[in-house]
Amino acid sequence: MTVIGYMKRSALEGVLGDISDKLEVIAPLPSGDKGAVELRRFEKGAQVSIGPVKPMLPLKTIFLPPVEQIFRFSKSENETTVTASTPITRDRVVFGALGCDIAALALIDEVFLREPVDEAYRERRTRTTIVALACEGQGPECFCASVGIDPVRPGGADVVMIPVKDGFIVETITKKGEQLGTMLQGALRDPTGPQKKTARSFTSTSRSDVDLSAPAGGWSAVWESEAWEDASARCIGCGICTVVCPTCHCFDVHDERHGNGGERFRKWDSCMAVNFTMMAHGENPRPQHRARVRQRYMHKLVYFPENHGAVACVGCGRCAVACPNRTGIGEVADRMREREEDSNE
Amino acid sequence: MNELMMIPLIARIRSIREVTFDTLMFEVAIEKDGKEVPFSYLPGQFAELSVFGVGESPISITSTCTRPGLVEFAVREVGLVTEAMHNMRPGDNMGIRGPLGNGFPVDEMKGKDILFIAGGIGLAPLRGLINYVLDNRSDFGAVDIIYGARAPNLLCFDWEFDTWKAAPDTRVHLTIDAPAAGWNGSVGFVPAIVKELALPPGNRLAVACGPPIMIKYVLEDLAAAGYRDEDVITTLEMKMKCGVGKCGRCNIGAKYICVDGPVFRLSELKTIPSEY
Amino acid sequence: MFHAIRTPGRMRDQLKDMQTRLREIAAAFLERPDALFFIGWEMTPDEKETRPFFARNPRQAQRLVWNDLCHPNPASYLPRLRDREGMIGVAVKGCDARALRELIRANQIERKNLFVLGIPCTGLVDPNTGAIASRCAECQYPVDFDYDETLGPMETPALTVERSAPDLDAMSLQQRRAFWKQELDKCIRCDACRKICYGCYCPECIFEMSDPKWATNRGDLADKIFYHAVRAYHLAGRCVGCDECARACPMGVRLDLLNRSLRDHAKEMFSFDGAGITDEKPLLRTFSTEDPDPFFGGDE
Amino acid sequence: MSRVKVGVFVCHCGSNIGGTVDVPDVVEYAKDLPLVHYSEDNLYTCSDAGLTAIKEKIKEHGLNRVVVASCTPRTHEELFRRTCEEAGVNRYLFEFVNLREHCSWIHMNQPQEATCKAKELVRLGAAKAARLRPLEIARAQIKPACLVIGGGVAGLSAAGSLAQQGFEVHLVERNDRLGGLTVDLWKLLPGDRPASELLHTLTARVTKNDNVTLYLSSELNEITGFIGSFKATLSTPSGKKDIEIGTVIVATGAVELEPLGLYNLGKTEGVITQMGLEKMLSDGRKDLGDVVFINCAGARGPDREYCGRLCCAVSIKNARYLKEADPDARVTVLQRDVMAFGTEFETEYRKAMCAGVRFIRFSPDRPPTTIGNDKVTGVRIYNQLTGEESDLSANTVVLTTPLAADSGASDLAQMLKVPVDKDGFFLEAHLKLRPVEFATDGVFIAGAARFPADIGEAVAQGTAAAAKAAAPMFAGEVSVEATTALTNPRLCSGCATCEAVCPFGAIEITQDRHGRPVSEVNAVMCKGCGACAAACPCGAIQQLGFTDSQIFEMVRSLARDGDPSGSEG
Amino acid sequence: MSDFEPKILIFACNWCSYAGADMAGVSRYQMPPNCRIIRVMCSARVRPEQVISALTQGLDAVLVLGCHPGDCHYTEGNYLTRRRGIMLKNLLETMGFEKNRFQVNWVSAAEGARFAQVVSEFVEEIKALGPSHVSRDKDTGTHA
Repeated sequence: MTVIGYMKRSALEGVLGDISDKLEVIAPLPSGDKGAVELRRFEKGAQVSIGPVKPMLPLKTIFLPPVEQIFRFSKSENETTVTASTPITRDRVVFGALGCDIAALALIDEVFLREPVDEAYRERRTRTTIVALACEGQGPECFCASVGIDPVRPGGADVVMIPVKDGFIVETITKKGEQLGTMLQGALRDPTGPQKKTARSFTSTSRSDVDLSAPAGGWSAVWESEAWEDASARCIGCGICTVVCPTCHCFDVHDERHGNGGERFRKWDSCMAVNFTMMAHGENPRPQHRARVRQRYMHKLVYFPENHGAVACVGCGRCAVACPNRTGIGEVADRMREREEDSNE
Repeated sequence: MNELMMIPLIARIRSIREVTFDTLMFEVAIEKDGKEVPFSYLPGQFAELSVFGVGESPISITSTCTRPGLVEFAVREVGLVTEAMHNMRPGDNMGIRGPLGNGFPVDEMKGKDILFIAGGIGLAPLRGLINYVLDNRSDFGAVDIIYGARAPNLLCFDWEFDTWKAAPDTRVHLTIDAPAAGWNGSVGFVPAIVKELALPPGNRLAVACGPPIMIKYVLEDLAAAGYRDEDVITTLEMKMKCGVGKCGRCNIGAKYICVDGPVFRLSELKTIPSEY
Repeated sequence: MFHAIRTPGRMRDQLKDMQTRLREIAAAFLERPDALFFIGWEMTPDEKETRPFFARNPRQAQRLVWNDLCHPNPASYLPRLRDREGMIGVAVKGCDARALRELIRANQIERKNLFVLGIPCTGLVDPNTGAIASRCAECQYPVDFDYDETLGPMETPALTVERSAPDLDAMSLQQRRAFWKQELDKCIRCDACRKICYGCYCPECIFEMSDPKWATNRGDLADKIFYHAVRAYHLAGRCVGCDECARACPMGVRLDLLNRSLRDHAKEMFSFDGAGITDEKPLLRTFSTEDPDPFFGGDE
Repeated sequence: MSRVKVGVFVCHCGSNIGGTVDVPDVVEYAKDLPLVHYSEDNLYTCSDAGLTAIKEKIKEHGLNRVVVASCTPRTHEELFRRTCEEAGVNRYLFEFVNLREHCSWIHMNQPQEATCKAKELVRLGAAKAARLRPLEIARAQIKPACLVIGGGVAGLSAAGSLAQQGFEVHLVERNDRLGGLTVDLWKLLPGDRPASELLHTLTARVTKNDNVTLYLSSELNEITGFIGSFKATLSTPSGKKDIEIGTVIVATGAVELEPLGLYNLGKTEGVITQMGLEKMLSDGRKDLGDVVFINCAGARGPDREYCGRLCCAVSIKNARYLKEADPDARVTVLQRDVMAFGTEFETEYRKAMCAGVRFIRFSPDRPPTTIGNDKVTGVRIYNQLTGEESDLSANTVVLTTPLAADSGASDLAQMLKVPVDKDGFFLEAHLKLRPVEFATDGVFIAGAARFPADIGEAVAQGTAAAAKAAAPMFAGEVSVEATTALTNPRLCSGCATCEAVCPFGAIEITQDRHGRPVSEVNAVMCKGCGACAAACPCGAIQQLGFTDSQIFEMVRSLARDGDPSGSEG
Repeated sequence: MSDFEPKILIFACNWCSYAGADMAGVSRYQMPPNCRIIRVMCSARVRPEQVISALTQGLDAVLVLGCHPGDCHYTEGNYLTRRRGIMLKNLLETMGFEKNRFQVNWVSAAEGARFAQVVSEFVEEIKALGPSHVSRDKDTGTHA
């Protein structure tokens, strides 16, 4: 990890403009008029928004798009030709990625880069350079500290930009990062002593009191507990939590046909959806609403760790912000632990 | 692009044979870039068959890997994709991704007596294994097949029964749920026949596949007859989309039925919640 | 913990003692042996908003709150509970009561299984801006709804709230088209708007259906226009204007404008004065031979 | 059922289609449409040669769906359906594509576009045919018995006519005697014959015929079922009685409007209505003195806009009788217009004038007023012609009021699930085409219950309703097109939208085995209009033969499968 | 937009407007070939969702034809169509569709001339409007 220089905040848009000639640049840009932020393609002249509001749709959006065409097919007589779709056409760089989102990518890699590898996902991952923005805690909902994520120098980032006074200390971490570093040389100046010091001492203030540990007796003990009834009573099953969650990666596959051709595409899906496990002959192993709510939390806090060794939650807090009932994963975990106190009244 | 993940190869239908009024057996040849390619698999594995423009569905491979030639799939018409398959004609082509899933633990089954228990279309995944066992008859002990269906015309693969009966040390017990004209075999539900025969566990493995209600009672009877959980093997039917453990549909407990299964020992099934 | 309410001083005490009586009535109801639970509101963890709460026993009834942030509609949970044995208590303000009347008429819940507590609402507050919520511009109390108990006279409060911009009817076609392109680009088809709506109680929604495959799930503009047009149409004459759909939308898409425009048009063309106001048949379930006929001669 | 094999038969219809549309090109295009196993063209598909060709090809290729692309289904649909049936294909697995009236004849000078349109129409037809399911025609037995509600003139005429045709008739009358309003009338036009004489002949036909079971002082209090098997419960003086019938005739008549307060009726003594006068005349009262009639009392005004049709005739008749009874008495009829139509009433009008009855016109904005508080002494009128007010002396003022709907009509309508109009009269299916029937099958209407009718009309409508009711009862069975509605209980939320929009009351909300409300369609009553299927938000109720997935597939194919003219990409 | 050839869907009710179309055919009224007719038993069978689906899947306009109010073979079908049509027209206009993309009209079985006139005028109107702003090209690439 080598510090390669200091960049003034005002030079950022210019640098991104230059890079966008060679690579596709994606950055957090304002969306709509209510201060929302969205990771979108950076066009020259756009204004990057760096600030407390995190993009509602996480970084996974540019590696696992909401809707993605898998292949196109066309039939003549009875010959069918299948042409796979090309995931991306140009190498890309993502600016302003947050620590929690980058950590989430590592968890999704566990699934999509495992044999048999998802080629489209791998191509997007390898051809994208991630420029992380060290963050000191975006909002009251953040609790990445509680799940052991370093929001300053997140693992998996190629370049880290640490905000100091009115600019950034730029540090390259990986080889890909260094290649990008060469493009940034024009806007970089040697960092001064105090700037390097503030960069080193940069700290994050996210909540560390959110406890996702298992209830007494382990999660299997609460499988039939009435507490699931309470946790799922007010939940309307809309699945926003799975949409905005950086680690959720379930998808659905649809076909479409027009004339003698057509296409297959996949789109995001949610375990909260009524028909998520509905089979063609009408059987649904998870028909009740509370079973689906239970599945969402058990998968993140029990099954994923059992298979991949880490809880599938990076503490970004988006689920609580997006949920119409402001129910977050932390609150449900607490509820499951203290269920004894409520259920015996 | 690897064919397992999302891009299917072409499966050209060579012949279609009627198994029952709502089930057809497709004999397909696998083609890649227009040329036929070999397709190797293990008994109990399945493949994702797709009808281009309609969708995909997981179908167990019912042919036997020890017999060269075409791959066979038995498809019952239950939904949109299977209905579209039933409207296909020889010469048409489907898409195929596979082989997928773990298949039966054939090596551990060597030297053991085997009790096959099947109901209705559940015989499809077992047929491949039965023929595999009969092709390597000496590697295995006694073979008993209990197979039942609602009515005589719903018994699948009836053209195999005679060859099975003729095989050495192999007994076939057919049954139907309710008496029907022209049927003089035994009448009764499959679990009842299992209890009636009461084959001792001893050196025997039980392999069961069929509708969930039948499996529930069969597992109870086997446990009552003293079969250890590791000696009972079954194959699960679950909602699947990708078939390669990524889309999350078939996730029960820490297991992904499409990758960690669909074949499970009863001992493994007891470690995951009963959501299947 | 009592929330600092933004309404003028005099109202603050009124809301406060209504909350106390709400808790007493709920607790009394939960004493009954056949009471399953009482649906009301509780504060969200960050105390900035309220959310639905299912109180199961008199002790939990003390967590129930009533203030000017009680946006959610407790009646929207009732269709799911239709098969439960026992009595369900539900606190309803004016718009919720109108929704409840629509649900009862549509056999989604039986009135005899309900203990309905009417609450005279004096206008809700938008948690982000602190001003009176724009949804209250639609405020109308149902006509002679048989509440089991009320916390006061259930009449429409005299609120002067002008409707939230933009006014679609004042826009030109091109402006409207651009407005919806920009709004629907934000939509990610998470379908929260139909899942929070009390009016969406079909066992299997056409958007979850595979035969016919109405929704193409392509996520392009055409698919979203189809989704939002059909969702709004299904609520024509049944929407009470609670704007929960807009509040639930994570991307802030202005869905309520569609329902509002249909409500205005229903009033203008058929003098239909709103869903759930009276027991009159809903707009699209009946007709009148005197309906206007803008189609004759195709002179439009 | 599956393994769909569609056969497409494109017709030249001589040169009507072949002249503009390149039929062989359409046949070639149809060959590789999805699920089409065979397609051919013939000169005249509806000819014997064409029909036998279809039957042969069905057997030869094992076709189980047939598409005929020729002319309008309205002419030969039945013919082709029978042909399919004879070849062993269910008659509803057949789809018609109109290439003549909807394509070749209207695009005669655009052969290219016509051929392209023909191909696309065939594609839509094949797409729908592939999704058709076999359907069976629903049949219902008709019990040859009829319930006639109301023993007035219309009821008696209907009951008598049915009884004479040998049908079992149950005649229910609320009062303790038959005849309805006519009982209180004195003499009738024409010929001034006493009303009782006419009633005698009508009632004799009923009381003397043992096919008729008569229930006096009885009412219908409940009825369920549909055409052919209605179950009715009557409350009779001797307790409840359940009967089973096939058809129902509503003949409940109407009542004379008594607008209390109008012209001080009910307040001032001496102000009576025409029925009151009829009573006095039949009692032989002579002491009426000078009499003033005020016509259109309570009619043709804001709250009751209709004209009573026969009240003018009544006023003319009674005015003449008064004059003849006491030539010195001054009888004046205050009228807004005299509706004395036809020869019969015109001669009565002239007879009354000759007898000395004076007719004075008044306009509705300056109506006459009665003079005298507790006893009427005269009427002040504003004479339009002379422009001044003047007083007429009158010992009796008679208000000529229209017949109004019976207050019990709306409850009966609710029970029978039939509509009433805004004045409370029963609403017939169609004023000109089906005047004595309701939209709901098996229920008929006669007499003043539909609209004020004089005795002649009541008798005529009674016999008409009897004839209409006799038709299904003679047939003994009614068969219904199978394209009726059907509910899928799994998808139904029980919200009763379908029940609300069904014009025929064919849908009922019942309970499924879990006690959940579910809609259920009565296939016999359902006419197959599909209004319910379009109203149901989630498509739980479908119209067979026009299901959502069939129509959706046609629209999808039209929108997304590209134009057949160019080479298909 | 002289060379733009719109693709128009017409729903015609079996008893009146479909028969009216037949009458137009018998009388050989020439019409532009842009329309495709789908027969339904009553105009009340046409689901508004189907109209919206047609307009968003690439068709340029939809015309629903029924019997004149009062003449419906099923007594009240077209009254329902009228009310639904009014609400749907408003909704489509609110969402940015031109006023005439979706039309309802009444044609009786005897009015062949009127059918030809209504259809020809409708096609001219749509030609003037140009392609639908939502016309999805038949073979779109990936969304991301």
